[in-house]
Amino acid sequence: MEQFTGRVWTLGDDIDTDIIIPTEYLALKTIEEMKQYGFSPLRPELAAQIRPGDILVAGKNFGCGSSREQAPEVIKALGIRCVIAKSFARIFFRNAINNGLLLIEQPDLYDDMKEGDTIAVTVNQDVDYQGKRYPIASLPENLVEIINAGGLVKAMRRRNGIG
Amino acid sequence: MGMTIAEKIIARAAGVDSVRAGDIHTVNLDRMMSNDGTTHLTVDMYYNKLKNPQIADVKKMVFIVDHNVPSDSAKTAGSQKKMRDFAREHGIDFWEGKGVCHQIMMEHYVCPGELIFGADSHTCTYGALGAFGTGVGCTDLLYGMVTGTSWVLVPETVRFHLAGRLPEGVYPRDLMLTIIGEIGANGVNYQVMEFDGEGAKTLSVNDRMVLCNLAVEAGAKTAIFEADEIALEYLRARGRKPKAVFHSDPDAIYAREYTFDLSKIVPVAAKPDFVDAVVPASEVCGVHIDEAFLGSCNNGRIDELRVGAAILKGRKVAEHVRFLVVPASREVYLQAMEEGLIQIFMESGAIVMNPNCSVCWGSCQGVIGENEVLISTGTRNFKGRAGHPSSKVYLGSAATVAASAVKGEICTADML
Amino acid sequence: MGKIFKFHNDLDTDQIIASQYLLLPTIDEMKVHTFESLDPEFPARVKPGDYVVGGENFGCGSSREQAPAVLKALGVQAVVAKSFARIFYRNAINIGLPVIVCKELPEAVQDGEEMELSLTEGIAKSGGREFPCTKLPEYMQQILNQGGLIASLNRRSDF
Amino acid sequence: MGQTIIEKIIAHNSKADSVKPGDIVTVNVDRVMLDDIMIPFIVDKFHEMGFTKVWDPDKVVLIYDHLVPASQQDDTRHYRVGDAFVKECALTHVHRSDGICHQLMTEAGYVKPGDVVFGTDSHTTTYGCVGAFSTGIGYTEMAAILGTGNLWVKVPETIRVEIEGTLPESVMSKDVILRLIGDLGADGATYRALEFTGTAIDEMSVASRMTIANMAIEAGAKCALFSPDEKTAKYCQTSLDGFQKSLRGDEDAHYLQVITYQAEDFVPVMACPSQVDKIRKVSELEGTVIDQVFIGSCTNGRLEDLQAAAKVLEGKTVAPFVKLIVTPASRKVYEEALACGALQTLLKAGAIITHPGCGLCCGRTGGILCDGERVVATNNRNFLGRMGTSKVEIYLASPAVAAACAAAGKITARI
Repeated sequence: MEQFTGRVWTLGDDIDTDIIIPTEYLALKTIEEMKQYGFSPLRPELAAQIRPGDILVAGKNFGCGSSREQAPEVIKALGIRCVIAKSFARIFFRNAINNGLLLIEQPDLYDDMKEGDTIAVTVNQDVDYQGKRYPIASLPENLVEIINAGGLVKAMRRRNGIG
Repeated sequence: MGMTIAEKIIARAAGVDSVRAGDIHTVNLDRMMSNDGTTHLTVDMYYNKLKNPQIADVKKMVFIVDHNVPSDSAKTAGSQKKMRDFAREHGIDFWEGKGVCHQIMMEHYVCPGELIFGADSHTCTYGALGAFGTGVGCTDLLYGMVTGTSWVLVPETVRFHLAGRLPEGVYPRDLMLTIIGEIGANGVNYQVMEFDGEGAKTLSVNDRMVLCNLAVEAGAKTAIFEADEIALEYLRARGRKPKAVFHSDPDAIYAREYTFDLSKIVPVAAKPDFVDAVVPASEVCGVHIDEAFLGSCNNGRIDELRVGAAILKGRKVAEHVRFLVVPASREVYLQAMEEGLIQIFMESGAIVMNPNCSVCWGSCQGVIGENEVLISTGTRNFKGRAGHPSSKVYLGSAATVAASAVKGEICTADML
Repeated sequence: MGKIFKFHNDLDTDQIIASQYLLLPTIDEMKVHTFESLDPEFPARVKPGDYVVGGENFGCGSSREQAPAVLKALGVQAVVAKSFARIFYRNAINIGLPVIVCKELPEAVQDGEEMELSLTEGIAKSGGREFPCTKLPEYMQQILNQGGLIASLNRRSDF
Repeated sequence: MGQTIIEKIIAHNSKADSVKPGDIVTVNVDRVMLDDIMIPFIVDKFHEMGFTKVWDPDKVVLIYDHLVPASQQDDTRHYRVGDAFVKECALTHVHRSDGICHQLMTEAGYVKPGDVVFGTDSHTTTYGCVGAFSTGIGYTEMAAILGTGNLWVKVPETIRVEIEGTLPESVMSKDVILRLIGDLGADGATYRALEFTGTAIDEMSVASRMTIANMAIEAGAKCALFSPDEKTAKYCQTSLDGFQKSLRGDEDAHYLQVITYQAEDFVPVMACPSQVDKIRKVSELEGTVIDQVFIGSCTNGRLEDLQAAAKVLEGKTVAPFVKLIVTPASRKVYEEALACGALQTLLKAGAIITHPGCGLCCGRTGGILCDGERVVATNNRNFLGRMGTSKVEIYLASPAVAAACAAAGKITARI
């Protein structure tokens, strides 16, 4: 079972896609140019503080709002290992999976979580926070297939007989 | 010793009997206009740089938001808010989104004989009504606002004698571009262009605005027509009275004189990147365009919209072309709606925008991208003026611009 | 002594500072975009005391006072040109940026060379040569001497 | 066992007798909508996936709307990328300056009742107004559809919303959907389909239904569905076939939840900063000073919206120092509003009327605000920073309320 640990940044309920990456920056040419503006309406300093391997923990309805796939891409480009939230908005969820960004639904962790602390994640099993274990569910099979392929682009490349 | 119209206006404003070119005088300003291009800086200086902030006469002040409207960023909005709050606090006439500043000034304020400072170079437009309007920076504007006065170096006057009448399909814009092409981008630097002759009598106030507006592109301090019956009628229709109607004396001194025969003018275009790079429009036909612009303080009035609509009627804008139509003011926009012109533009596939400066000043709405080409009725075609530094701007008449929008490349109206 | 940054004839205000930056809140935020279309490195390379040299009709175009203001904010000592466009000239003096008409110097010097300028003598020196400059009318010289129009206004007792 | 509308559409599309919530089904896509913000990313992914042609060019619609007119030089790059893709894949349905994508998809006849449609914009839920299953997806999935013509979906559970009676005169369908979002919460319908019925819904124009379907996403819904009726048929310029006529929720269908409203109970409401589900009665906010009003967007930029605003502003003027920005949803809406005089009325009142497009709603131009400013807007989102800095306060309202606020210079329920 895949395991990893990471430092946690906490965000609240209803973190919308305009917060994750404002429309103003959507027409920048690359995700690399965009990522510095990640979360800027809410926490302008956050993007610069995030280090590869860090984990986001949030409340309910993470990623609500627009269908902009730049949102999960920016989070991934910032080096976030996974996002754990009470619940995710639908389009964001699909987009994240398609880009190979791991999302985990967990109803209780957020309420107990303190920013800056470290957690240990065992995929499809649980999250360990200061010795307390928070169970997490397995992903549906069709999504596992996409993730195992390394995201939708790679799955399509395989379908088309390349890469 | 005789004086020109410009000299008489300055003498009146200076409270002296006569002035001569080269004199420096302190003058009372009749009115001052400031737009969102610089007013935020003026306001900052007012609060932070003045020992005794005060306004000599708020009734002389007009603030107009026209350059970036509606706002394109929080910083723009912040600068405009500063201006709006200042106007509200001090009781200054404030216009926002109602049109390009010079058009609003002409529709609502300018009177013959006035000396007007505007924090915009195209303030020279007001000469169409026999006023002395000239562009200044925000420091001059602030000084004027605080003291009600300013200093002027009396400019020499250059006389442009207009003969004959423009042929069908040739417009005042072709005439003025031709003049600038001939005398050069600094051909009348520090000087006043005075237009007279029987050709001048064939021109409406709208036409005169087209000429005066572009005077700064030849370096002029201002341009001026005598306030004749045509000008006074324009004024009467708007319920205003002249401050003073001046005529140039027969023995007034002119630095130079030119004569232009209007009947000889042909459709012209200014090539990138200078307003004086003027050639017959036929020479640039065939140049591929990405965008066409009909509007601006130079060419966004009902006359030009009529010319454009007549060409667009029953035709479609070329698929790859963005054709921006931007009425110069709300009054123009409403009239164009009532005359059915806007409907024609919309049916043709044009982009009809709210009255503003649009792509003429290269920020906000309608800017062009890398290597793109624009044909424009705007005021300038400087390098990168309309957007990306690698983009190109050609200037032409409303007819040439509208025809080019249809064809997808530069062409004159007779080629459709 | 300062370094020369040389520009062409008919240099317009859009090149000095482009429209899209004019509504930024302060001159300091604008100045990093000075000459962006012609020489994007200019704001980083120019040092206080350097000179901008132009040809004919320097500063033609709009009345944007941001144009001389960004040059001054970057520490440009003076602008020397064969001739100036009217509004730029007036704006520069109003904010206390010396603008010097000198017919010969712009032809005789190259970009990157050193020069120095004596405002009181009306003489520019570069490469061992001296170039006479046109003196300002006294009225304008006074404004300049007082540090610009606002400074002169603040010295007046009636305002 | 009866079926809900969404179950009927997915079953019909996948040629199954029936489907049930939770089933994962691959659907054949009837139409896709690509917008200008996303097009460079779609094209990149499409090529990266190794596709060389679009499965069916006739089923692809490309619309430039967020970036029209261009407010930044680089915006034009999106046109160039889009135009090149049009050429490469021989696309024929392209709109470069005709208005907002969601308005055009139904207005220009690209979506019919019962269709399955995906778009690269979250408000793709709008087409449920004509009984189509439509929802927003990301650009990677869009690229995959362009290559394959299909997509997997999980059949959602359905929440049924019944509204009986007649809405008060001061209430528009915007007030209905805002109230519903407030009651459900911003994630109250996540992964679910919303289905609307009742006499008040029957009475609504297609345009009013669009407002509701458009904002379903703000409660997290996957889609929102209205049964096609004669109004729908007329709007879509079609006659309904047997399948389309069958698109009503069956009596014995399984609903996760049924929410019932009495139409007479609705009042004008607003969504307060900065959550769409923070709903208050307008009367409770009376007197709050505002700086700007925006009437437009795919939510509320249609003819009936402009007419409602014009009716309120007839003979009045916008309050001093307040800006009213009106952005019609499409070229056709603009032309109709011009023909009926609504535009002139708004212009005379002092409105700034822009070219049709997304305008301020997408937060790139069209009236961006700054710290400390407050705006009443008819669009769909009031998120933090959506229209400028995070210190801008956005109140969402109906066009009638928005117009009244513009005239008063403050929030008012007195329409």
